[in-house]
Amino acid sequence: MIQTQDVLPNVPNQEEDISNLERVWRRGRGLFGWLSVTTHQAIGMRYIVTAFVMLLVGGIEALLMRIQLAKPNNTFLNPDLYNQIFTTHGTTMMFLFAVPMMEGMAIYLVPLMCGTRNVAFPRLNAFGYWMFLGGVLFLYWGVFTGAAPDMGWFAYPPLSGPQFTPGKRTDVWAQMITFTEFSALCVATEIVVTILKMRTPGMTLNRIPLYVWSLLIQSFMVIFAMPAIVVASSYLLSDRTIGTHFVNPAEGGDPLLYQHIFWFFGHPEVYIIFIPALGFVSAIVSANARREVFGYPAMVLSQIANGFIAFGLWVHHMFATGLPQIGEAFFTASSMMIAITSGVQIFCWIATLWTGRPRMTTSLYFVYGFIAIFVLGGMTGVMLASVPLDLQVHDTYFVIAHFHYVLIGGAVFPLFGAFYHWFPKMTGRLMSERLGRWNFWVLFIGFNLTFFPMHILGLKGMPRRVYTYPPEVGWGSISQLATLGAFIIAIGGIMFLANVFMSRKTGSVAGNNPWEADSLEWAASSPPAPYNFEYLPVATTRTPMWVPREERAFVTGLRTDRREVLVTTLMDAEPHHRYVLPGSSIWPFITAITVTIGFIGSVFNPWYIISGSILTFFGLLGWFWPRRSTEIRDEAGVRA
Amino acid sequence: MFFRSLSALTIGAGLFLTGCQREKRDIRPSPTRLAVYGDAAKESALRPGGPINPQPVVTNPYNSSGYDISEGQRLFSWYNCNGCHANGGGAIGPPLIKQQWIYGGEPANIFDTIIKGRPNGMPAWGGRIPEYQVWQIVAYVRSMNGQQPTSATPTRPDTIETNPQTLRNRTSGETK
Amino acid sequence: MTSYGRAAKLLCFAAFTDALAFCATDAQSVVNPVGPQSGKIAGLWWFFFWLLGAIFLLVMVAALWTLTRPNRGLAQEPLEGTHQVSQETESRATRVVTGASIATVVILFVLIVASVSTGKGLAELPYKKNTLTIEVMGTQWWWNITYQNSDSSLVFTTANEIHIPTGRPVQIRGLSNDVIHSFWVPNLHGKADFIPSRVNTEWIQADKPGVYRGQCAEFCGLQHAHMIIYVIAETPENFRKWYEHQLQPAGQPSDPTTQRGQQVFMNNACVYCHQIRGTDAAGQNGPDLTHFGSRLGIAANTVPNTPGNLGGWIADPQSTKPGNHMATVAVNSADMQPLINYLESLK
Amino acid sequence: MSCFFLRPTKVLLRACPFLFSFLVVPTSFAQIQNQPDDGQWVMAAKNHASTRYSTLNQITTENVASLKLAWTFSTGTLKGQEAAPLVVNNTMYVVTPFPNLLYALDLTKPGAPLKWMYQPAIEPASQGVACCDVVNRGAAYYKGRIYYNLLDVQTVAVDANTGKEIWRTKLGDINKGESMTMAPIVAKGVVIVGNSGGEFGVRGWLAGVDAETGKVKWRAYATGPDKDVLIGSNFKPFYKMDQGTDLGMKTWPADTWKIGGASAWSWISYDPDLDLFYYGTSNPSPWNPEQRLGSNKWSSTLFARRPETGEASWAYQMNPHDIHDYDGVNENVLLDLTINGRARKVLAHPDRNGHMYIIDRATGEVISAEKYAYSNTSVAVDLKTGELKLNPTKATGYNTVRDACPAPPGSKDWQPSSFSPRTGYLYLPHNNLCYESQAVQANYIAGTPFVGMNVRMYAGPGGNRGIMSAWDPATAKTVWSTDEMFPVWSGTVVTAGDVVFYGTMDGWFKALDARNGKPLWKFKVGSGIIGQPVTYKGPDGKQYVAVLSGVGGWSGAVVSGGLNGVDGTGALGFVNAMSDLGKYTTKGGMLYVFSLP
Repeated sequence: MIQTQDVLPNVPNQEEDISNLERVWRRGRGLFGWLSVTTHQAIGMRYIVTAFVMLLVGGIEALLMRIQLAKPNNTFLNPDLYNQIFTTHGTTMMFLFAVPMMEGMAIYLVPLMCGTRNVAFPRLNAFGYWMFLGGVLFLYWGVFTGAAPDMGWFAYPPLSGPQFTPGKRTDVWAQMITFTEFSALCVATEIVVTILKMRTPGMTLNRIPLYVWSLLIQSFMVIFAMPAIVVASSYLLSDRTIGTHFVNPAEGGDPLLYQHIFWFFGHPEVYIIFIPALGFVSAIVSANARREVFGYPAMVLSQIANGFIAFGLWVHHMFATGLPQIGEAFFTASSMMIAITSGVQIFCWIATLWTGRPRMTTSLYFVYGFIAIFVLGGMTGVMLASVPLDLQVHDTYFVIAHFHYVLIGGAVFPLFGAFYHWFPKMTGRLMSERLGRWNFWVLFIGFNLTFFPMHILGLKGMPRRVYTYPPEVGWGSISQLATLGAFIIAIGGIMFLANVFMSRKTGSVAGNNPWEADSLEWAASSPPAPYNFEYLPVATTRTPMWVPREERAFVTGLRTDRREVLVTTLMDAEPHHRYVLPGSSIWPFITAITVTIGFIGSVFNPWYIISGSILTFFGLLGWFWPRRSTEIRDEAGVRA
Repeated sequence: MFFRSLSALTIGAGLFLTGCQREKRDIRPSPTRLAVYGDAAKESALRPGGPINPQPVVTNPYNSSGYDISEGQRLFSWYNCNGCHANGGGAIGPPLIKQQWIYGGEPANIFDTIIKGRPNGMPAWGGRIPEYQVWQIVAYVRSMNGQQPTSATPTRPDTIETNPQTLRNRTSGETK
Repeated sequence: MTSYGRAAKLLCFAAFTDALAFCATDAQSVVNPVGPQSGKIAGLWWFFFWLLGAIFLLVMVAALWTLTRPNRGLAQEPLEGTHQVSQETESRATRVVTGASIATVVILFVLIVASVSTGKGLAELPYKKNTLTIEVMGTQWWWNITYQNSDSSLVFTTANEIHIPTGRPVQIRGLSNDVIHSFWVPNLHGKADFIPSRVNTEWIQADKPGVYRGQCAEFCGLQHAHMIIYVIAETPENFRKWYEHQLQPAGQPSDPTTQRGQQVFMNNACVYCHQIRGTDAAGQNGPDLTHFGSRLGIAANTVPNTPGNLGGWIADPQSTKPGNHMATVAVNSADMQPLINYLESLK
Repeated sequence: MSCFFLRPTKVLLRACPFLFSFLVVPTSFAQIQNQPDDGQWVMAAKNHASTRYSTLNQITTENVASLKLAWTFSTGTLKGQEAAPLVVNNTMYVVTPFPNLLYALDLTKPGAPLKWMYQPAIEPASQGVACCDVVNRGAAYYKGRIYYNLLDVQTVAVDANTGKEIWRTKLGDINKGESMTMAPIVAKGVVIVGNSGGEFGVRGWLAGVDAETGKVKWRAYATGPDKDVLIGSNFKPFYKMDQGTDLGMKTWPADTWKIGGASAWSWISYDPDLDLFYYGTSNPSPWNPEQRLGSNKWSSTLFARRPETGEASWAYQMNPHDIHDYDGVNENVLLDLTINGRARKVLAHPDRNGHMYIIDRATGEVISAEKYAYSNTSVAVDLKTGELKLNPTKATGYNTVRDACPAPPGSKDWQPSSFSPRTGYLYLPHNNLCYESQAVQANYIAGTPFVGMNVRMYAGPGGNRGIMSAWDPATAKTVWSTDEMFPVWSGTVVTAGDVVFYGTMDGWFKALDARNGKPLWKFKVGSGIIGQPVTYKGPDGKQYVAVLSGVGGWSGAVVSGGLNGVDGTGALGFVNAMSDLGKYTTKGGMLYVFSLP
């Protein structure tokens, strides 16, 4: 018997339970087993690894662009290649790195933090990953065959339309969107259900960790925002492949309609990316300040408000299209409003650090970096919300600087912090703190060196998406500085990778809770067992891990000879019924392949929609082939 | 797991590297294109003395790239081809969407038609339009008849609906 | 120089060693306004800059303050064991956070008012008298410019270069011929997207003579980077002279070389796309060349208008501006010089 | 809008007595009824007043039902047959579309055998610059010669007896997009001809060619400085908007007038008393209005000029800055009406824009301009200023405009109307088409189309594409009308027997009662009719009716050009409205002559 949980309740048949769990949750062997996995740690890790690879690829693309822009009239890249690279960079970072990475972390951490064994729909989870992978492979198939999108990551028609982007470049992009949004919707659904229905007993709504709250909000945002982009990309795709006229003004379509729909998704997308990152920050801050985050209700409420306001300010991406003044004033106000909710959270974190006992771990370094960068990005964001200022700096390097400040500052720095924070949980070994601090400083300096000068470039009139510029405009030396910074970031990235690979082998063994953090994932072993917990820990406070060991409570009585979990009530997380989660299955993978065939084929011939659907029908037939009853209405015992 | 997914990715990426003509963009035309079109662009099916074996075939160097077909489409209106041939349906000039070609429908024939003109109103564009552009127009003209890969063919321009392929299902003008 | 300009200098000296590059060229700069529109925006910009900059510094100080020993836990309570903070500390923090939040709301309100009132200020120009209307059509990848007038005989077309009289409001009537472009001359005003099938207008005015550079700011394809426009602000007197000259058709070539050049132009595909008023060439696909010799640049100001550049451009347009729509026309070497001479003679 | 009062009591018809000594000069309404004309057909419009009214009355509303085919003649060409056959001295002259053959048929012999054929030297490439099929609208007879125009911008004079070419004058250049399709008239010994090519960016002109020698006596351009337009001190336009110097140049953006269209490709009427001839100019080039700001004078303008010098007397621009391709070329029927108790010499001009202009032909004053067909592109004509009030929601441009009516061919295109002094009605063959359009940048390449507009036409309200109607200029109202499936693209002729003849594009030659529009007779011919029917008295004293069958023209190009109906923008958007024509008719080129048994 191997005990993995730090504390175990004193129940009979412990050994049997654990060996049952080991058997029931064991993964199949070989490639088949690998493809059939449905446990959240495995799927989450696949997301994280794939998305990280995408980060590296996107980073390499960024470096290529920076080399091209390092000096005036450079010919390192031709315009065609440059356009493909910047579009792929944006697309990769937004759709294939940022969102999936946040999803991956959520899939990995949410069940642990909620004290359950898996996400609500494990097969859907696997299916979502395979769809995401399909999108990755499809886009990069395009990249390697010269069919990479080249019309910018928001693909405005008519430039992205059939007349001005020949070939399949836009189609590849649009269908990649479908893939990734499909996957995002799968994840959002299961995260929402997991959070709302599978929290461990006692974890009432006001005891949910802030990170989990952020995921709940983010997932709802995904559910509301992603359909918009699926609509937009489908408009584009059908305009291109079957000659519809959704965005053709001459036939009653409207290119501005596309922009509205796109940004109705596109703006919330930014929050979809950084709201989970705010969750990381909360988790890191509370663990390292050694107190719970100050102003829990304020934090939760401002995150929820963030989620709502995010849907009301998309038009500030379109101020230059010529809108009526009253509309502009409205969107100026709504755009600035987001600064209030974000400000409250910043203040709360500072207050937490102020009133806590900060322990300067690398992850906390990244949080401080986050605060510096993100606040600056927020300031420029307020500037962009102002119509007159936006008219000047919109679509310039100022905007590039701004959104890299909010996205790298707001999402990537917390993410690196999260890596340092949860790496021991995921691998069982601590990362090197020493290398970590170097890593932080290199990234921080590199980042600011790269992106701060871009503010100046923007003010000096440099539009974004130009593949080169003449010497007389005087952008050369600043651009060179930015390029230098980009390489420093690359060094920082390499340091991180080195740290990961070294620490996996030689890092000091972490133990279950190396940071003495407060949330439930630290109750599980590092790395967690496939079933997470032998006995689900019960949350008696908002910081269950700071409850003295002897006072902790556990759920016992769940059957261990099948993948049984406890479903609890929405508000108070009272035990409601048992539920048997499906086990490993190859069908999500097969169905993902059939859907992929339909999606990819339809780019070349609309009939593939039909044949893909038929194939998918068989895939789903296998998936939903009746099993034995999955639900047993029976109160599970809660034992103190 | 980590390495396996990584290696799966690598193997996958290798599989993708299948070439794709359609996306080729030869932005700079090659400086010279020598070809003898007179022989290949025969306009009669009668070959006194029997057919020549093997038949010399002139292929369009700008045949299957979406970019070139799209350039052809642009030039088709830039050089006012659409003034007489509309968007393929014809007006002053004969339609270009058809089965029967007056002067032959092979790429070399269409090339000849554009360069030399035809007696009943087709202007001779030779000497002014550069050869590579003529080939691009040829590619576009043939694409109207579905003689180019459809995946490389733009489905419609962003103007009012003028594309025959998408118009085909419309009412034939009887009532509207 | 305005105080904003001085501030710009200050900023760049403080932030960068390479101050020269930043401050030497300001022909395409947001913070070097030369007209009322850009002036108002620059004013707003510096207001935002100083206010938000101060707030940023404040937040940073507050964040770093947490790292100093005396402020750990405010009241120096033991945390490690309980992870609990005293009620007193908590309520002090609550007061501070609430105060900061209220301050945020107030500041944002001020910013919104400043922004909206500047926006209203920008809308004042059309109500002035004696305006000039210029239709600018964005085209992949150059600007077609038509000076409009109720008297159509004063209407003419040129390309890639707008001359405007100082002190006079100018309406830019923006159209697009293909994809979305965005007209942006930062020294004069912000952007206006030119969207196919729509007309978007922008009002500019220059108060200081000079050459102001602008370029397309909405990604529009391969040569988005080389879609440059110059706005040349002149005194009303010079502007009138220029205008009257532009109305004239191109002069007839006088010497044999330029005559030969004109012939070369007429004999090649040039006439299919370019117009030279006064000759039979009236193509509309490419820029009007009637007074080409007097313009600053070639290929939408990608390169300066010199005979050498012109030769290179005609001989191989795809090397100067890869992907552009100008045909590569085989002009033999003997004809090239006359052609260049002819085009440069079109003053 | 009825600020005037029309009474039909005194309707006068003017012919040209001194040219044809054999013509009786009708001086009053009563006399016309009593004094029959000579039963010949010497010019396309029958007479200089362009009434297309024949006093022959053998064929009446009672007996027309028994009309039978007398004989036929194949023209040997298969393009649109728009011409009117001429009948002079017992010989019939038939002009064909390209290659513009001229046949002389001997009417004295049974079956009217071919007397001679004249085959002109013509450049086949000219077919490439004929915007709307390679048609020809007929010839004119004058002093023993037949005058007509060749597609490649030549005017020829052919001996009427022998078919020998007397002179042939080249008037323009196909490489500039010019062509000629109109029927000339001869006035005071001057053959007046004009060019076509408003869709090719030509510079429109009208020329006076000496009938004797073929020398060009004058040439009046429609655009450019006053000296080119032959505007001198005697030029007195009625309205302020048409007054000023060098308007043909100043109302255009710099130098665009040189390629501004305004050709004179259709009808000319002549009033010998006033010694003025009247004609309209075509649309400005290109169609895309954004490329030619200003009122674009003198496009879509009605001109009155002197035949001997070409000097303009007045002009009235019906469609300033035309945005719908509303050419002003339609026929001008010269009438003498009594209006508000005042006898006035007027011309009736059913314009493409849907307004029936009644204009004082001495001064150019618009007396009335009511709509004779459905039109939503304009509101009304302001009689004080002469301006056409447009409907801004239907203004074309780079935006897409839908359901603008009438379509570019107008409420009525070139197809000429006729006027019967017996009924006092004008018989209008016309169109019922609406369209959608979007301007695109037009590129000028000399000798190629210069249009810049994507157009698709379709049937107007009611779903029928054509209408045949009778218009009463006295009440400014439609008296009766008949719907036709296709545009009525043929001319009409009305006789003293009160029968109106016209043909339809699906191949029916029809006779209606001139008083009430009741169908009386119809005959199915081989191909759709777009020609001008004529009636004449044969050597045997019988009244004959002749018409050319052979579909084509702009409207029929879908059949005559073998166009592909799936592309609605074909034939400048006409194909969209006509793609089913091929189900009803095929190409043809046949003359049909009818008589009572």
